[in-house]
Amino acid sequence: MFYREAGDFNTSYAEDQQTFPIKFDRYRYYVVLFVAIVIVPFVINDYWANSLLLPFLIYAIAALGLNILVGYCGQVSLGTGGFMAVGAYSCYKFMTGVDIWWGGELLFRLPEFNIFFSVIMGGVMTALVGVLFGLPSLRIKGFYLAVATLAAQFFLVWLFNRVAWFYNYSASGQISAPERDLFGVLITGPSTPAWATYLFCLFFTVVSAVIARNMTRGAAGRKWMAIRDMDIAAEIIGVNPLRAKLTAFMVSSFFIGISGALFFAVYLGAVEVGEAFSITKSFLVLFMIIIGGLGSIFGSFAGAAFLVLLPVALKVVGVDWFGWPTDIVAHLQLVIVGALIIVFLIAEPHGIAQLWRVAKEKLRLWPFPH
Amino acid sequence: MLDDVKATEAQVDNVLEVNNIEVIYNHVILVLKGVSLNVPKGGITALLGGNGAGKTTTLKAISGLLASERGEVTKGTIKYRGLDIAHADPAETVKQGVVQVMEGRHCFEHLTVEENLMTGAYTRADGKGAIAADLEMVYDYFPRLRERRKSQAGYTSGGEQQMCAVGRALMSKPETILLDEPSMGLAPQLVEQIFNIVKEINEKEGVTFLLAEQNTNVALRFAHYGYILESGRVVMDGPAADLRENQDVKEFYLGMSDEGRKSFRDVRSYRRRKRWLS
Amino acid sequence: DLVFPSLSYRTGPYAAGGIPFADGYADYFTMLNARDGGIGGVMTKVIECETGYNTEKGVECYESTKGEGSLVYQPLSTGITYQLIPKTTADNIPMHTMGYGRTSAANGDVFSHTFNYPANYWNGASGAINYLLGENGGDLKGKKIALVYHNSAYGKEPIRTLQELSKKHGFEFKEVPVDHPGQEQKSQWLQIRRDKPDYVIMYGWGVMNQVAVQEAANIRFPMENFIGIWWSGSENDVLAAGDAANGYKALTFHGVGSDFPVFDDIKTHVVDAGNAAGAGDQIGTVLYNRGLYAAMLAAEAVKTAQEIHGVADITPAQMRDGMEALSITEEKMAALGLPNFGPSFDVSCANHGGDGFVGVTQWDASAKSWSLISDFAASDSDVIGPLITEDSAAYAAENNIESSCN
Amino acid sequence: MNEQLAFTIEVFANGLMAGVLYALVALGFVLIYKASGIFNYAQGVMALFAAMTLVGIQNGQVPFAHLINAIFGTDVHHFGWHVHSFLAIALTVGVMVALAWAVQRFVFRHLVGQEPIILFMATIGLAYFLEGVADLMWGSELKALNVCAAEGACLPQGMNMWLEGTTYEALGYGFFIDNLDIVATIVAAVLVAGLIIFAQYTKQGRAMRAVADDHQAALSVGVSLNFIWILVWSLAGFVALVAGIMWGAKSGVQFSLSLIALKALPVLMLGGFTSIPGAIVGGLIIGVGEKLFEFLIGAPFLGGATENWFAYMLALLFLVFRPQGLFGEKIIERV
Amino acid sequence: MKDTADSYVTADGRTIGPVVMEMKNITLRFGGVEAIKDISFDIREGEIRAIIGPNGAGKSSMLNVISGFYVPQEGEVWYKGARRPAMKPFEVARQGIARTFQNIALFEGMSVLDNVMTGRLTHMKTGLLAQSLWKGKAEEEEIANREVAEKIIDFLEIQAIRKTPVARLPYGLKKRVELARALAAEPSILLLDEPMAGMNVEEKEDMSRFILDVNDEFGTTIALIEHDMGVVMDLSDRVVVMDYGKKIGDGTPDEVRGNQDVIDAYLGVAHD
Ligand SMILES: Nc1ncnc2c1ncn2[C@@H]1O[C@H](COP(=O)(O)OP(=O)(O)OP(=O)(O)O)[C@@H](O)[C@H]1O
Ligand SMILES: Nc1ncnc2c1ncn2[C@@H]1O[C@H](COP(=O)(O)OP(=O)(O)OP(=O)(O)O)[C@@H](O)[C@H]1O
Ligand SMILES: [Mg+2]
Ligand SMILES: [Mg+2]
Repeated sequence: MFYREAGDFNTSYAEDQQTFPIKFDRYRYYVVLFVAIVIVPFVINDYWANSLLLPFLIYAIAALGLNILVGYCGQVSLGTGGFMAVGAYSCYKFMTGVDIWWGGELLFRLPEFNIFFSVIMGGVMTALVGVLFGLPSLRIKGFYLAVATLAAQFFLVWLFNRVAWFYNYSASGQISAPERDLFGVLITGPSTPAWATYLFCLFFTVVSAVIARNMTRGAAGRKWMAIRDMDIAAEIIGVNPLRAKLTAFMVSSFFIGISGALFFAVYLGAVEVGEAFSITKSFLVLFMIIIGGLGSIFGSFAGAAFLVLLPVALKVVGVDWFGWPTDIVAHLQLVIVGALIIVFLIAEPHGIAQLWRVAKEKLRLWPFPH
Repeated sequence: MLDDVKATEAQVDNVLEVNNIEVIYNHVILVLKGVSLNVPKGGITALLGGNGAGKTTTLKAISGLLASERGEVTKGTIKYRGLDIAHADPAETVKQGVVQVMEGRHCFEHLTVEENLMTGAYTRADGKGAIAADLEMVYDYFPRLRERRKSQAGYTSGGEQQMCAVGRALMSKPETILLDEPSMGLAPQLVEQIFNIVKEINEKEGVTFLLAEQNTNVALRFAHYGYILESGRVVMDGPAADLRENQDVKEFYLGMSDEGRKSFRDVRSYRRRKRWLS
Repeated sequence: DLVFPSLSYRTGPYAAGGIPFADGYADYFTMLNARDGGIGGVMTKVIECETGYNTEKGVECYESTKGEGSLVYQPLSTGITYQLIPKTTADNIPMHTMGYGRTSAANGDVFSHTFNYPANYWNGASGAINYLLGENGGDLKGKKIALVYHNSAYGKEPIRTLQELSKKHGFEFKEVPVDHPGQEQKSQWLQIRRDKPDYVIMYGWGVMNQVAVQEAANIRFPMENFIGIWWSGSENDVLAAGDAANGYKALTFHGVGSDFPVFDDIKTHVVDAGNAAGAGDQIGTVLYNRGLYAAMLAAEAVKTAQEIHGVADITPAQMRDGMEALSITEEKMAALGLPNFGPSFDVSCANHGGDGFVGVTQWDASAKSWSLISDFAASDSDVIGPLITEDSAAYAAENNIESSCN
Repeated sequence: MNEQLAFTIEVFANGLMAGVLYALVALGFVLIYKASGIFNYAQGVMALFAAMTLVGIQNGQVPFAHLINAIFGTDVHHFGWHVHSFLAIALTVGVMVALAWAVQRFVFRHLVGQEPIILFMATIGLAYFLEGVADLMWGSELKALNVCAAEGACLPQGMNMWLEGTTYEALGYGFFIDNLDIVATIVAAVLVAGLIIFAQYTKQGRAMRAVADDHQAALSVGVSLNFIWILVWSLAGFVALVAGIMWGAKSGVQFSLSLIALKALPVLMLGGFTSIPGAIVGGLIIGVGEKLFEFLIGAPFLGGATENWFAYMLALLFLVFRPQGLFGEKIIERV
Repeated sequence: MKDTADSYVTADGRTIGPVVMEMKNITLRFGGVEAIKDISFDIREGEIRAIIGPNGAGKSSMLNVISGFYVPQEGEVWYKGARRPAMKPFEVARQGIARTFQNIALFEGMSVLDNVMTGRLTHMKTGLLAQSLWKGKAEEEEIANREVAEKIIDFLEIQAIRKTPVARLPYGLKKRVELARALAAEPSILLLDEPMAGMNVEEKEDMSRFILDVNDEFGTTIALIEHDMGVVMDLSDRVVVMDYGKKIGDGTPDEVRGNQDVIDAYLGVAHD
């Protein structure tokens, strides 16, 4: 018997509502958290941080955000790239000191924000923009909405590329994060210690996950899911569709903004909007949540891990082990990723998270087939 | 009496033989635990049982629609005219002549009522004339449909959709129809009518019926033979006439007790529960 | 070994451009190994890593290869360059962005580890104008010049320079941005058809080039007045348009065609030996030559470094010194079997950009070949100089970098 | 006649032409969506794949040559023959049909009855897969595409001199139209006419819509999803080939060809995912709209390159008033 | 029995209160179709009001009008003595009107418990921030409402399937869960659209029991549509009969049963 829930009972609703009602899960969760916080920082190096862990953590946040919108509230969005850009550029402006101009002369200039708050502001600004572009969702539904959100994607990218104010009039229109520290430890810039950036992102990821979990298990989450499953019925039993959808857009965009900010400031350090936040980002994050599992916190992580690690793994196997030409490996990569996505969907349309659940059910019944 | 005669003679050849099937959903949820049925050719067979007994599942297993619900027949065989259709492609099964009317009125929302009926004739090759004639027939059975022919099925009332679904099945001129709760949501006289239609088609054109029905009362009046399902097992079967006389059936499915039918107001005074199993 | 990572892209939207460059880069080193047993007796090793022109993949490639003692990085993507400028500096590994990347990196005083000799975007812009000045007897007053550019960091690079130059020479300057990917440029070219500029300069990359050339032909814009930057001047960009592209011009900072002695060596030691990178069908094309040129410059820098430090198996840091002391001369190039293949130039601590000499090539559709129609000429340093100082100063201030020379 | 006006008209006309080209791509989407409620993200890649295959066959390229050489150390590239365009097109259509079959057999047969988003995801997987295969098969370097009926009689390109001449005579201003666009328009017209007839007046057409509404119910009346889907994907494959040729002729065949899908999405939205005429009308509106906007407002006042987002904004605007697009099927809201 | 009386006593000795809701000359059109034609009737506090009629008569549409999903072209809805202004459905719900649907409208993606909890949403007020923290306000509220929900669940005897996703439930149970969701809102008026369709006698008996208990334990006013005459005649205090959108009868079960129009249009053979 690998996995049991028998013999642990919940005696109060509070216990019954906790995130991991089953002891076994709870312990597994604590172990993971312990390893992530206490052990990893000591063994981490540049390669692991910059090519695997940072992208994973940051995409996980974005996935969480998008999952709230798509997975919980059922509003398919392809604007993720654009929203991440908002996060990145607001973060940049706030860390370099927002300057407001009117009719040619400087009205005022905010002091440079500490990196931590710059990232938060990235989230806040994105939340606002998100609400704005969420408005049409009241009338537009399904794939129509999905395509409509592309308007946000393209417009925002164009905007940040066009208006020099956003990139502080730098010659090339790129933004690059100046060195900033938290409690004296460098967080952004070239010479940051791997463990610092890692812990910084980990913090945001864990907090985001907890918040997301809390919202989705309570009233807000139920409102969203009701809208997702049958918006008319939801309205008739007393859910205000506009508010529900807009809050979903807001919360989701907030997370996505945070991830965008981290993506720029901590992970890449310099981005060009058209390249870093192009529509491919939007799709990438969407893949993550679908492969991981719509409407599942764990799924967001699983999906992010899957799509960050898989290409690297394939590359290592193909190039470093078999020594094939890089182009063939790159092409095979496409083929394999594509095939895997399809295989996954056929095996379990509801993503890795669901596979996991079924696996657990089987384990619970083990050794009996059902 | 006629029913019994039909029933007994029908024993001779069974078009449909469900042999001890087991159905599992999502690889884990076991729903049918060995169900066996025989559907005699040209007979009306009723499938009775409470909620969750497995009626719908049984029918879907026969028509092959399980696959699209992530369910599968893991044991047993389903033979239609001798060949196994347990894992056949639904479209194939229809070509074989087996059509299912799904529970809960699955109409094509965006198609008009008439287009819905026409799709029923999709597999037919006997010419426009014949199809048009049957369309008229269906409209005569359900005048209400004629009135609403041009409106999108999605915007018709529950009962109208139910009629539409049944009519659509009739349009495909099958030799075996699997009816899942045809009377659901229909006005009383329409319920009678539907069953009369069933009877008529059955007698005139020798169409075989297997119907899952909650309205045991009516079902047993029209069926020749009946099976009673409880939580995935057949607990009782026999000629409809016998079942109608059976004490338990009377009490639990016909709501009769010795002193005749009792008012729904009185039921709360006491609680009766009886299960054959457990 | 002497390790040369090659961040190539043989997939994605810009594969058509990435493939030949990567081939040329690899083949040259293969040739060195086969012909004279590496450089200074030490074998060379090219580690190729696919970026797909994608910044994140680029970072992954950098991190995964920097441990292998990589001597110099050639990201071949402006986006990735911006990533690597601080990283390479921190890791003390030099980076060579030849004719792309951050122009102000020419100021070695600020960008200690980034080199963009022999020429950069702004040299390109000014080179084009200089060429036109030559065409028009030194006077562009009242002329109209339009810039069709890829609406991205890369495409926007020349704008400042051209604005300055238009002030200086009194020509009218017009910007025409094209959004990625540039499949559809009708409205841009209709504008050009309406405004009838005398000349069009293009900063394009990928599919944008082919479409632009085609559309230019469609509206019958005289091809000889249409000048592309060197990233818009390969066979790829003109072949699709067929004969219509005849006469189209492009800038360059290196020779074209395959009638240089070195190609015989490539043939014997690489192709015939069956060690050609990729399909081997790109040899002699513009971008192949560019890759080869980059490899040659890297190799020369290694030699210089070996001389300076007196060790054969040099470190990245020593490589940097080698690049900073690099000096390319006629004789050297002739000796390498690349006579007059590129301009001769010297790198110094303060100047990482070389002398910024640019030449002009023209496409002959019937012969399907590019030919150099001007020799490598200097570009307008008293316009570019200040711009570079300004931009690099801004960078230095933002990242509080103190001058690394003297 | 007034310059500015003349130009505006010219831009308008070219907008229409561009619109037709967008519509060509959008058609593929519509077909598949109409017949299965699947939003086929792979449509763009299918166009790329088709075009690559066409060129490959024309030039007698050896499929997977690069891979073969890499594995077996051989050095094969070309069969050395050259196939006539029409034959090559025919063969390519064959390939697309085979592809349709495979897609149905290995992907969608196993996903019957899943929610739209899952099916959408599957098509994304498909897109990746196809792109990889295409590159492996024919190599990712740029290829020139020229379809010729006979020597010299190829797809025309460049300004239509006749039109320019006559309009110059008549109006004192010679209008510019690209010959290729004229051809595209004719082709599109034929395609659309054919498809409309198919969808409206055949029982397959009705079955298609039934399937899109409710997979299970469609199965229960004996509509064979397999058949319908193979049919539709073949059609979509053919449309993709046409789009691939038209776009490829301009830009050469290369990865970016797959990005034309992005140009088709606003068209789709505006016309309605389920409407074939909608694709055309939507295409024209978007084409004209974005060109005029760029020409009159974008370039002069906003610094240009506004087309991409404006197309979407325009479509968005329409949707706010008609959530199902101009000709799309009304979204049924009922309890 | 006269409706004028402010309140009166029914046959089986229950007192029926004053009129809480009144439909005045409702007319509802869909393009050409006239689903409801100038219908007026009232619902009294604490009574069980049945609406019957042949298929397509306009019964469900009438419920939709009451719950604000359809807006009638003509006519007024009076609620608790005041004319109800034009309202969005969710505002109506917040006034204490809950309902079930003819084609089950459960939230398939959620567990039974969550579905029932959605019924409580109109009672839950904590803001997003509080919820994101969970501990404290949000949790207390959650638990408070959870207790109510659990009461309902016990009451309807669906404890066993508390955690099952509703998508897996058989038709009949879904109906029961839907009722639970409606009850969880602790409505003052409960609208039921064919609550017993697709049930066998035994289950109908259970369902009747629930309806009756709700009615006199919580004093909830109930309006139900049902095609099973047995049920209607036994449960309801007063019956409205519709046909082709018109009202053809209104009164106590016995009165209606006797009404010739009703027999012709609906009952067919007089039922027992
Ligand atoms: N898609 C599914 N996934 C998992 N379990 C299912 C699924 N469909 C049905 N079940 C389970 O199978 C059992 C039988 O369901 P089924 O619908 O066959 O019963 P039924 O006899 O038709 O009931 P009813 O008369 O209410 O329709 C039920 O317990 C239900 O929980
Ligand atoms: N949204 C709508 N658009 C168009 N017609 C509608 C709409 N809703 C209902 N109708 C029509 O109004 C009439 C009444 O529908 P309704 O659902 O109220 O009937 P009903 O009395 O509930 O019948 P049943 O007992 O079958 O449910 C039907 O003819 C139906 O087609
Ligand atoms: Mg059933
Ligand atoms: Mg109804």
